[in-house]
Amino acid sequence: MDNFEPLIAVFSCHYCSYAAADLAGSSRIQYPPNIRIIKVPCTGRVSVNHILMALEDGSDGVYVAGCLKGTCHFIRGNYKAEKRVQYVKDLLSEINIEPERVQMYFMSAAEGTKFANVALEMTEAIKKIGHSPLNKSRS
Amino acid sequence: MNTELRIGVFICHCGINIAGVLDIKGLCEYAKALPNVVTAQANLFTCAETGTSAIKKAVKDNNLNRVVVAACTPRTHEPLFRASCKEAGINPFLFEMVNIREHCSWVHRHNKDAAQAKAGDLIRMAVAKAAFLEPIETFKSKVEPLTLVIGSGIAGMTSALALADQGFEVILIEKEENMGGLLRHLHKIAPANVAASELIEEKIAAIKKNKRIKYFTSAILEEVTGYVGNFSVRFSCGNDSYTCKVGVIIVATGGIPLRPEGLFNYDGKNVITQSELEIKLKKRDIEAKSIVMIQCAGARIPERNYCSRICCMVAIKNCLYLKDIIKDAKIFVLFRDIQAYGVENEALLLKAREAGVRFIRYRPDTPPVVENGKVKIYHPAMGKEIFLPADLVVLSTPIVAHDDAESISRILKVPINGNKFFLEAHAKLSPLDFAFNGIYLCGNARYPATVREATCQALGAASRACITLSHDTIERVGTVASVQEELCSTCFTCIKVCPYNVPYINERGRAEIEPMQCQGCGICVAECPAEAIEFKYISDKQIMAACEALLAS
Amino acid sequence: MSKDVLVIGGGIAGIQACLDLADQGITVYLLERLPSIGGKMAQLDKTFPTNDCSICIMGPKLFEVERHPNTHLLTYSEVEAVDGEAGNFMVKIKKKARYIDEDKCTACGLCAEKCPVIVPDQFNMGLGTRRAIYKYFPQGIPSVYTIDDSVCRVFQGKKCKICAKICEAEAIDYEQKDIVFELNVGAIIVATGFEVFDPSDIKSYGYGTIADVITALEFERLLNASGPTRGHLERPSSLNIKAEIKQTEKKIKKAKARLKSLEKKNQGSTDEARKTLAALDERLSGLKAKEAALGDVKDIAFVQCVGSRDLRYNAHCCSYGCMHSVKEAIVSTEHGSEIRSTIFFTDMRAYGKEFHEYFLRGGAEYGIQFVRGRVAEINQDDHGRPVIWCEDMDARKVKKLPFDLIVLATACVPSKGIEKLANIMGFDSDQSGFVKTDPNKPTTTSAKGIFVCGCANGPMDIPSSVSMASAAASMAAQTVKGLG
Amino acid sequence: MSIQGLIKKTRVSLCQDCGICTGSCPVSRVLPSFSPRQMIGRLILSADLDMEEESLREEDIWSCLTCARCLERCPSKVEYLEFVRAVREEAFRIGNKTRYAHDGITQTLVQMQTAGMPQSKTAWAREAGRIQDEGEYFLFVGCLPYLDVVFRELGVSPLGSAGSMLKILNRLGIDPVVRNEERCCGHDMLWNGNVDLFKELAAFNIELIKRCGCKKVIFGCPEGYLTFKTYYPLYFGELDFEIIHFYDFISDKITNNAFNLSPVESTVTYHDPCRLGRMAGIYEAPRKIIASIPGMKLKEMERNRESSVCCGVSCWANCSSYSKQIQMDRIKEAKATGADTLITACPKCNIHFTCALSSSDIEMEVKDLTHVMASAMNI
Repeated sequence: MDNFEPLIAVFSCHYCSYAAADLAGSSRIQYPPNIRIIKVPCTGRVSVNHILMALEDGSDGVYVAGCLKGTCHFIRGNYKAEKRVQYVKDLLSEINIEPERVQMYFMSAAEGTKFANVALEMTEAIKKIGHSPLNKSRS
Repeated sequence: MNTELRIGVFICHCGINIAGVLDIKGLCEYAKALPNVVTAQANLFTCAETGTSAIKKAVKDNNLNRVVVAACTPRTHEPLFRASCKEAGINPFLFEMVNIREHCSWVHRHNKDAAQAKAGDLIRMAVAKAAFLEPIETFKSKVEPLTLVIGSGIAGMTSALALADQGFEVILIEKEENMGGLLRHLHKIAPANVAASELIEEKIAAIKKNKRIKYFTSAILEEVTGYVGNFSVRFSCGNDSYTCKVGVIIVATGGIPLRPEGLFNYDGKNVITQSELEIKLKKRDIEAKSIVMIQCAGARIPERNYCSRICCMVAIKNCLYLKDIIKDAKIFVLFRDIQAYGVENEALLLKAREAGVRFIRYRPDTPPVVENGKVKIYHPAMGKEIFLPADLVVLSTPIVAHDDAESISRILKVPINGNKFFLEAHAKLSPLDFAFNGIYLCGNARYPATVREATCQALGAASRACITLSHDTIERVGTVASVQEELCSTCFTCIKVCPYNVPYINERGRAEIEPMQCQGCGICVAECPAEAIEFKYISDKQIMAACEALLAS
Repeated sequence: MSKDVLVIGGGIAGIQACLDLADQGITVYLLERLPSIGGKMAQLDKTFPTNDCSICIMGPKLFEVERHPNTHLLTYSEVEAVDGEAGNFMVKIKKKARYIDEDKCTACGLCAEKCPVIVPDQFNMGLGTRRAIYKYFPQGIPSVYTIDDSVCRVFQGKKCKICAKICEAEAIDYEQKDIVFELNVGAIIVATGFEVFDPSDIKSYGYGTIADVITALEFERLLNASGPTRGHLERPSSLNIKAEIKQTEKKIKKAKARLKSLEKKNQGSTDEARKTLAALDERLSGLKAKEAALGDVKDIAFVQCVGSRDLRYNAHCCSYGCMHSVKEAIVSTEHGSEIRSTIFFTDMRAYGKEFHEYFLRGGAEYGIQFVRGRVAEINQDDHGRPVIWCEDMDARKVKKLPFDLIVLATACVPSKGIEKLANIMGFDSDQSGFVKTDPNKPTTTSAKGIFVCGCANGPMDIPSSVSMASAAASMAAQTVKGLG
Repeated sequence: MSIQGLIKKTRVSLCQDCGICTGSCPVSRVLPSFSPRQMIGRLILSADLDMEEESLREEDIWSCLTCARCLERCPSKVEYLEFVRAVREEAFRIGNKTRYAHDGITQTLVQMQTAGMPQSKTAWAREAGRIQDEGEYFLFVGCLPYLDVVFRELGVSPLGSAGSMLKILNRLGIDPVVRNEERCCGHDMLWNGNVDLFKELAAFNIELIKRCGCKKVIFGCPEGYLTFKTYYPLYFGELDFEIIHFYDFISDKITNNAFNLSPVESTVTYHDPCRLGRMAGIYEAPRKIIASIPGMKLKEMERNRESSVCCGVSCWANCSSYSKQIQMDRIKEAKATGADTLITACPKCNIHFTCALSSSDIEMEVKDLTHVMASAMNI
């Protein structure tokens, strides 16, 4: 299914990864149009259930993008997020959904290029994995 | 909220930045069809005066109660549009912004169809989220125009005087019998070349006659509760106990030079510390003809692995004073790295070399050995061990934290680092603040500092404090977490996860979050197993709504 | 009399002083010579000892300055004259024309995309390029573009005006003039920062003649994700080759076209054209081979005390050089797993909070080599690689070591404008040319009501600058409150 | 003066112990045990511990080439050369002498010159051109006549250069004074620590030049020039005649091919002698002369001007395998420029490089600049 265009939800923190996305924009760095950003003050705000719901509601992949380790504006929100993402991955493998559909990334506000690369990387990865079995509307 | 939802969507061309890639008209049509959307219109530049007035007009005409703007990044423009909403008479937090420029038109230029679809999705998600937006009020809290300064060394006294000079009342507490701190024992201060005692007496006198400053010596801090603008402090002074309400607290508890027990045959007579040397210099009772100073005595070693910043300059300063007193004195300084940073320090180092002070480098693996009357040291140029004559050996020992640093950090709920120096909010940009609002830091309590640096930090801390003090009340936008007590199961999760130690168990045995202290990160909200913590700013409902809208239904 | 304060210099020190005062309810004017505030810190990639991304932690402060109700930004402006005394200064200020209506410009950047004039980018230390109409740096505040009239075609009397045609916000205004106006303030804070010493003065280090010998600040830009190489660590020499390749390819295109047209018209011999083409092709393949041969940057050297602690240039120590290099060495490991760094130093000045620990980590965790010995000279080997000669004082022998890239930790020298300011305002300077202060009142200059903070007062790291900025704010506040 | 006194006087006490001197030192690169920095460290320490005697036995004070390369770069502006010179003076007093090269021939010759006997070293001059006994210009020939004999087998001809110099001066209408009584300038003695002998020679020369009523003294040899310019005044105060170096003198006059030089098709490189370059600051005059010769292309060596390196031996002392290594490295560097000729501006550099080449198979010609100039003038 080459024409499969995955839908990917991104939980992005206000201080770093959202700013990185902005920089990617102002630098006109092109990346796949498959991601949909949901802005949060800090990735520490993103609960396990948010990630699960994003999948349940039809996205083929979800990733949480926080500040670089040690530089979280709220000191350790991104570490919390990392833990929860791992937790979700474990849950998914329990119910036999590819844990690779969920990822955690760290980037600084100055890394527009990295934001674009991550979007690309994730899109490619999900394309390989294929449709989410939860995605009712399509497939 | 049971009032009917009336959402207005405003889509920005941003010249051709957005319109060049996206079909704005199409987006408007699409938005109009979305649930609860009453009107959707396009603007050439929504951020321009024409744009914002268009929003206000639309709010009035359609009596909207939600506004969604699809344009550039909220990081730059949200404040502007929130303000417009406010002017239009709706709560600024009933506003949602969609970034279809940085996150869409600019990054998908070559894939217009997909970009168009994405923009539609983003707007749909925003509209869905908007339905669950809640008004957020800013609330005020009174500020006690009073400051508690802990410690009366050069830093503490400078802060206290600076605040008093700006018209604020200060309570200064000192645990010792006398004010003055470390400087009481020092000889002279370089490069100012003034007697430490003068400097101190001057300040003490100023404090004593200043009506705005109340000072307490032999005073021990016992308890601090509350938050910025409104701390309750209890301290004891001898047998009497005092309580007071203060708006801010400045930590200037200082540090103390390490006593080098068991190092380099330290005996306090022929082998002494720099501070002991300064006492001798004060009394001018030195006959020694050949003096050896040993740097990093007890510093930059595994058990105390930091550089104490000031010892090199203290040694160099004292070398010069020694040379003044004993013209033909032979002085050797055994060092690892000379920390003569900046302009003045490097100049002093040069001066010492001109004065004939000799600097010999040693490596930590071949440290000097003090024997009676001489010091054995491996001389790299000689390529062998040599003996330096030493009637007097002076050890440059590091400044270490006071024993009570830990207890003070517990009382104030502010952190200390591995070496028990207080830990600022941010190493680079908030060197004098604690993460905990309303408490500030300066002097040796933060890290070893010269008199000049300590004074500088003290003035800085005063300035930080003034920010709070110069307002009768502090405003706080309610983008904070709050506990719904009836749901709280007192599991302590929030208390454990909060990076700022804000939540506490109140008298009703339930968790409580002081809004004035909450930083609004939402970590506790996400962790609370009972979902007892409310976060109106970005509520679960909003996030779920956005997720549900990921796919067109 | 005035209760307002003027802060001169929009670097981190000036910004901090400005925000402290504004938050205390005092009206502040923040003046910056360049088109955008941010100063040197904005040019840094990361900061020691936390490795925080510099612009990430600074960005929010830039926004804050712009948004704060009590601050007035005067960018692209300079102080012409100052009269009066503490509590009542009259300051004459020249605001240079941007030829852009700041209120209309949306910083969309279309103008810069279409602008035909390409010049070296000052913010990227000349390593990248910008257009004649430009934004000083992506996160710059105010977020508006500026026309550099020293290069813009319109101001060279040539036809162009492309930017005016492209700009839908109609923000371009070639007729805009410099504005000179007066400001009444009660106190002034000087936060004009510092300049980086020009190492080409030191012939034996080959800066300017050996491409791959660069300054620490240039290296920051090479490391930076939004820098000229998008954070890909490249040698200037290979950048030069790449540029040459581009040019040659263009020439080849032209040559081919010419050949075609000659063949079409079949007038005169085409041999000449063929020859040139052949020559160009050869040149191209040569360049490509050269580029391939270079490979990735692996060995980096950091040379300390370049122009510092040196009575021939600057007697003083730059205070941050050692940590700066340790940081750059640590950060560069993120740009390539095989990158090895060597730092040549005399005294390792890791005297700040957590600095010594950071220095130790640099050695233990990131494998930085520390060689005690001041670099004597830098030559080139047969392959054009820069070579360092220096006495390794611990090994007690002279070493000759080749590297891919050599970074000079250049001295911190007073900013160019400071002498003029000193004359205008009447404050004294110290032996090194920095603003002199009262040893017992660290921010107080010899001119009453005028205070100083940050590197304008002498070399210092960021936390010291920030602390001092707050201190200066405190003194200025006392002055305008008339209680001081 | 006591070492302790010297340490203060020559700023040695300001040494930052940074090693930039050793890193720059041509000797340290071939003889790892030699380090100016460490030598200074030892001398200071022994002085501090009242072991001056011991420090004067220090071997390394003679290993230094006094080439001033470190001096250029010292961040503390330590007057290293002056220090070494003075220390050698003290060492010489207590009988710590250097190892003379060519079993001390030149030193002995110099010694002999102090005896009153007349010399006959002007014959060459009378052949080569016009000279006189008194006049405005004094042409200081220096040791060229002896060197011509001592190094004959090397095929160098110092006197040839002297002759060319005279001819060129004549061409400019100058008939200089050249005298039999002229003595060695004393340079080598000065740097060998034998200051008494140096003074004797200097006094004699000053007296002689006065006697001839000369107002200007021209030197072809950098050492003589430097010694007169810097060190005579140090011991005898201001001289009442002007000190001029030949190349400075003519480089002003070569504009628009005044000497109508005929083309010499060759690629050359130029070696800055320590005494002429770093110590006397004459870098451009020789280059200007080379540039003026049609067809001659100058290719600079990587280490030129301030960074130039010594020819490996100074004042006929301590010639060793290390000297040879320094010379070969320099010759290789010259070769690397693609030049076929290495031009020097000092008779000693000329001799040392020629000597080094004689035992190597590198194709490279060493020429004296005056000689090159003369042949371009077809004289």
